[in-house]
Amino acid sequence: MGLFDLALTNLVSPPILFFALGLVAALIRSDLAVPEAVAKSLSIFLIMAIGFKGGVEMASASLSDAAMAIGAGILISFALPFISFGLLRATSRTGRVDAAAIAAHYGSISIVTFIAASDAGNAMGLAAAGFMVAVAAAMEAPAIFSGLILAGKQEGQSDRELFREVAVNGSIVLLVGAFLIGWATGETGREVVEPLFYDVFRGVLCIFLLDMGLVAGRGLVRQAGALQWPVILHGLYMPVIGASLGLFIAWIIGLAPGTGALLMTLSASASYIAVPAAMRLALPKAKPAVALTLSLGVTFPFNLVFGIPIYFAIARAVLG
Amino acid sequence: MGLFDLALTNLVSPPILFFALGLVAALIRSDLAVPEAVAKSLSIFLIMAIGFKGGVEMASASLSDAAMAIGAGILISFALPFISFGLLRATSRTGRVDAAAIAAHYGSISIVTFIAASDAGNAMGLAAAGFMVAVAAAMEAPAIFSGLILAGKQEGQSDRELFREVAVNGSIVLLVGAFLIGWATGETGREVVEPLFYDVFRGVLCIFLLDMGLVAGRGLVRQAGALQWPVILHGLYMPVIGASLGLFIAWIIGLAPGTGALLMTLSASASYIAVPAAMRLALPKAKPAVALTLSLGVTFPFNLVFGIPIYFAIARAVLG
Amino acid sequence: MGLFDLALTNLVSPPILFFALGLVAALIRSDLAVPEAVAKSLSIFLIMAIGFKGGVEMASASLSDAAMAIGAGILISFALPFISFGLLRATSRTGRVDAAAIAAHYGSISIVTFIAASDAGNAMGLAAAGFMVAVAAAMEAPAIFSGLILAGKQEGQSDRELFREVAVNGSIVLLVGAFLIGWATGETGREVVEPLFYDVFRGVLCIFLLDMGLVAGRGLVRQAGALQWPVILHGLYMPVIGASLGLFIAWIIGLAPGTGALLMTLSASASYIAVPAAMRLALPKAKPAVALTLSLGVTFPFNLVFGIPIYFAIARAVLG
Amino acid sequence: METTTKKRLEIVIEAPVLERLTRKLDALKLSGYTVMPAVSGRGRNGSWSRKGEISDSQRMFVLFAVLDEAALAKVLDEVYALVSSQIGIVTVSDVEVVRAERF
Amino acid sequence: METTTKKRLEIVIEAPVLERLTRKLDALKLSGYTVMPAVSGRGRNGSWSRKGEISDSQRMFVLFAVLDEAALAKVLDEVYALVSSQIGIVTVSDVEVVRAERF
Amino acid sequence: METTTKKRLEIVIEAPVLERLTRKLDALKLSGYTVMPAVSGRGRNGSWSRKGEISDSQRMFVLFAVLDEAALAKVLDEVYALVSSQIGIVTVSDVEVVRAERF
Ligand SMILES: Nc1ncnc2c1ncn2[C@@H]1O[C@H](COP(=O)(O)O)[C@@H](O)[C@H]1O
Ligand SMILES: Nc1ncnc2c1ncn2[C@@H]1O[C@H](COP(=O)(O)O)[C@@H](O)[C@H]1O
Ligand SMILES: Nc1ncnc2c1ncn2[C@@H]1O[C@H](COP(=O)(O)O)[C@@H](O)[C@H]1O
Ligand code: NA
Ligand code: NA
Ligand code: NA
Repeated sequence: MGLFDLALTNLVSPPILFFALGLVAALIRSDLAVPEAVAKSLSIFLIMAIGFKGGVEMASASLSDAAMAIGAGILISFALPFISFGLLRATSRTGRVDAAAIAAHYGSISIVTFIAASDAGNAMGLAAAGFMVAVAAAMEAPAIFSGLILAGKQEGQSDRELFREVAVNGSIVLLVGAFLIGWATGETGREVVEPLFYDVFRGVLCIFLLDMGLVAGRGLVRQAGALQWPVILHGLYMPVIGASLGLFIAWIIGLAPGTGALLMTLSASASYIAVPAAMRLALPKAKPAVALTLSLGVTFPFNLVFGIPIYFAIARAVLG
Repeated sequence: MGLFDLALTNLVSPPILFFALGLVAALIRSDLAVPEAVAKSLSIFLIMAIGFKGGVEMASASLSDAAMAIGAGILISFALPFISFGLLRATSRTGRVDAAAIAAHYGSISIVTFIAASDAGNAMGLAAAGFMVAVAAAMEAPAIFSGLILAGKQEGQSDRELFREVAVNGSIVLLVGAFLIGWATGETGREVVEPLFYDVFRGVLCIFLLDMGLVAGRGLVRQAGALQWPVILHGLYMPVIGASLGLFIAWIIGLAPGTGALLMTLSASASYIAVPAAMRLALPKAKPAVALTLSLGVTFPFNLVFGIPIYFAIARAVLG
Repeated sequence: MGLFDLALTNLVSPPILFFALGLVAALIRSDLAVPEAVAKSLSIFLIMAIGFKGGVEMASASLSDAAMAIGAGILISFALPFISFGLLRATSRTGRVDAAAIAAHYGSISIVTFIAASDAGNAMGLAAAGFMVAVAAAMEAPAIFSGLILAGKQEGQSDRELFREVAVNGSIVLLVGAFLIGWATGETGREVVEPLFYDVFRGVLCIFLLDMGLVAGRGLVRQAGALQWPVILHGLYMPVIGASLGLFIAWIIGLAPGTGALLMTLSASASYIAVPAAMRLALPKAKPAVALTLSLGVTFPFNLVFGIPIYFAIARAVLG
Repeated sequence: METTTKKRLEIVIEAPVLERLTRKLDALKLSGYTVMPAVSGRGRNGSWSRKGEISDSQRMFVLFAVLDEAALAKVLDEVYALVSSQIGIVTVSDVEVVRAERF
Repeated sequence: METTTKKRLEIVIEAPVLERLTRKLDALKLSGYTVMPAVSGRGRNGSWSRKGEISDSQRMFVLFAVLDEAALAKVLDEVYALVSSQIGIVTVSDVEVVRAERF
Repeated sequence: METTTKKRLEIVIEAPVLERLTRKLDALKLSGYTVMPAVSGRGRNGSWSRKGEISDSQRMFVLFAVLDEAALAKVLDEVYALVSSQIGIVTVSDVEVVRAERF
């Protein structure tokens, strides 16, 4: 199956089409909305399931590979903000603190993008190693600290408190916890949750992506004016830069295609949950709307629709 | 299976019994309640699933039949309010604006009644054509405009704005969108969502109908006094009139029994989501409680428990 | 399989591990949380499913056994508070009204503990009689009245009103209603809801227990200081006393091992939904935090993790 | 636009008692009231939070009612009699309304 | 800390009209507003409750806006024109703010 | 029923900072406070809405605390120091309470 077919298969899959439906509904200002409490719970379910599945697959994984991939992920998450910051400052009139905040978003990851990519990978028969879940968890936080370095010392800011709040962030704790539970219970545990965590999973992903489309679209509608072109472009070329760095590292440490494609996706994705909240605490002067709209309204759709199939195609060609 | 058996089978099916349980719980003033956010999300799920399934079945449908059925549906939705209005004014002391508002409810449709009917039809081996989903979507709005005509010009009312708000109504957008996605992805897409949209569907319908019973019952308890007998009767004979008109049209355009039964059900059902909201904007002087209690507390239970099996039995006899 | 293996199998099952994950997340003060609306709905779903399943199994149950077990349950629920009250007053400095309120919690039951026990029983091949669902429902309320007796007359309290509010309590109505629906529809009804009420059930239980762990843990963190040691110990030995009484009665009326283990579990469990609410109405002077923290933070985890496997092992040895 | 002064009664009350309170307000023939949810708080009885709770026994609602000064005294007596023995607080403030006869 | 007196406009409005109301407030160039959910209530149009509702047509939201006395008159006229024909109420009260220029 | 005048401090604050705020209030030994959810709003930092949001970073909560005039000055200073650098507003108004010693 060539790149074009891959892209097409990805485009006409229900999850992507429901995301598009959400986008369209928001742009035509429909009042369609998944209640917040349920949207949050769907993401909890998806994180639980993806974490658990990753853990189950650890039975057939090498711990040294896992350790190496986790190390690589931390490195990427820490490094990307410096690239993002440099490019933003060079190409746009974004202030230092705002640029640092945006940069932190691009170093960190989007767990939903990761889930969609794993799902697409399985559909293409390019399953990834279970430890990529641990890599995803490990890549959430480091970028935040790069962001703080780039912003420079802020008065009245307590880093100790911040570290704690980020480390025990709900999605990290759940992802790691579910991963360990899947690892501990293996196939026996898998049988218990198979119908919900495996069979129903993709249908739930459709509903969740419908909501993501609605939220991303509403963000775009609300902020349309606020984003200057150099910043919008940043949201489009940063994933490409991230994916390239991810590919390079995957090639160095010798990851398999499916696994490498996920590392590319993680590097290409930008945070819109953990980092925005952390930035409000660490860099209150940074305008939250810009970074969030860029990450959720520009980069997320780009990765979901175009990025993922391309990353898999390239990973297969280069790492296959 | 005779009409009586049909009715019985329908009566002792879990979805109907859970609806009855909800009704009883509300009438004995139990505090049982499905949280609003989840109730809304269940309806989103049911609409997504029913829309998607209809789309998948379009593979085996004739577009000209679809077009004709949609046209017929629009006609019925537009016509019924005039009948409802005339009868209400003739038999009760309901004011002009209130009568117009109630009439609009009866021209439009109840998507949950439609879903319950499709489910019952499948259970009886009388599956309907996929395009009935499009018919359902097409029948939601026309009645609103008949209602406005019947109410006469209201000062300070912007019809343009109203048209937009109704057209992009969440449930219409979702129903049509899911329908198109099912149509576009067909059997391949069906496999992705089968466990959730097909297997789990009927169980979710049970939970949702439990909530519908609770809401309908609470409405009755709250409004018991407010409804005069001629109005309550209206809520009982309008579905019969609607179903008859639906049957007549179905016979003219030659719909199959299962498909015709759904057209009867749509015509017999009354709106309690799209229309009430539109009436608050278009006819603020109309008392919302009366129309809503009538549609949700009288007509909905009547259709769900007695109407649906009868419509299917008659459709089979007349259109079979 | 010996007691130790049983305990181990129970400990490393996904439901228990997700509960533990929730506890840990709360203790390390993670912001992980299942939205309230969804947590409530999951409990509604679990109660619906467990009630329905019990009803379906009534086909193969003896009504006289059922009647006897229900009578026994009512007796236990009524008796336990007197034991709890006496021990509390003797061992701690808890005031009369507070002790009466706590005692009522221990006479009543925890439906989630019951659900987890049924699930564990099925996993061990020790399924219970369907009527245990009716026993669970019957055991919720009697303890409340023992509590009122123990507290002595309170001024300005209307018992009649209270009786009504407890009798139509949401979870009782739903449990009994779903039980009757399962009984009425039997195998035909079972087919309708099988994928949701049976297959997906255990996965949902995992999500729900994750939330229970979070709530129990947060309660402990908040109330840590408020609980004196004699009271904490009460939360640990009361389940043992309750289970023993349950075992004795089960032996007298000759219940099968799986059924008897559930009666032990019900007797050992303490309420944290129906009773706390009733106590706020009946004994407003009683401090709610203590009883709730004890029941949810001490007794619930004890039963879930250690109690259940032990009760089943003993029931098998004594009643087998 | 000409306005009249009314009283705004605000009650924070624990969930299990809410229905009794509203029944009492109905009996007192109040022109109306609105109930709003609260998510967390702290008082003499310690702190509480809705996070993931499945029981309503430990939560608060905020009810406010705009009413006429004349009616206040009686309402306040009755309401206070109920709330004081429960978990919650009662406050009163001044508000201006446009159509006085409505309240 | 030195404070200035402003007006707090509080509007209880039925959900279907909320968007029109906020659009009007945006047009009036208000410095800001906050919308809060209500779960149940009673008024001339009878009582309502969110319990298990799936339709938004029968619910209320509570919107409040802190604004300058000077702006009040005009805002009140426009808001009242909209709300009076709908289900809802409007009240005004005094509040103190720290940074006056913000409102 | 005889009442006493107290101050009602109302704070609209962005979610990520709520916990820091309540910790500060606890440290200030306030007699109590209540936190309520908001669903949408607009301010200098633009408009926001909860519709379908999964992140809490862009939402507001409304916290109010009834306290004694004597305590107000200090509390206002500390609270304002925190809120002013964040997204949110602070207002103060007068309320009457029945049992003065409680607040
Ligand atoms: N006097 C009042 N105090 C507080 N809220 C009120 C009052 N009157 C009406 N409301 C609220 O406004 C809604 C609509 O009021 P109405 O238009 O009178 O039916 C009611 O359902 C209440 O939620
Ligand atoms: N004048 C106002 N009246 C009521 N709420 C306001 C006002 N200004 C701001 N807010 C609320 O406080 C939030 C943050 O305000 P700001 O810091 O100005 O962006 C807004 O999103 C509103 O929810
Ligand atoms: N001073 C206060 N200001 C605002 N809310 C309060 C105050 N005191 C108590 N509350 C609220 O009322 C609830 C019960 O208060 P209490 O009866 O003192 O425990 C608390 O949990 C708070 O939500
Ligand atoms: Na990244
Ligand atoms: Na109709
Ligand atoms: Na017990």
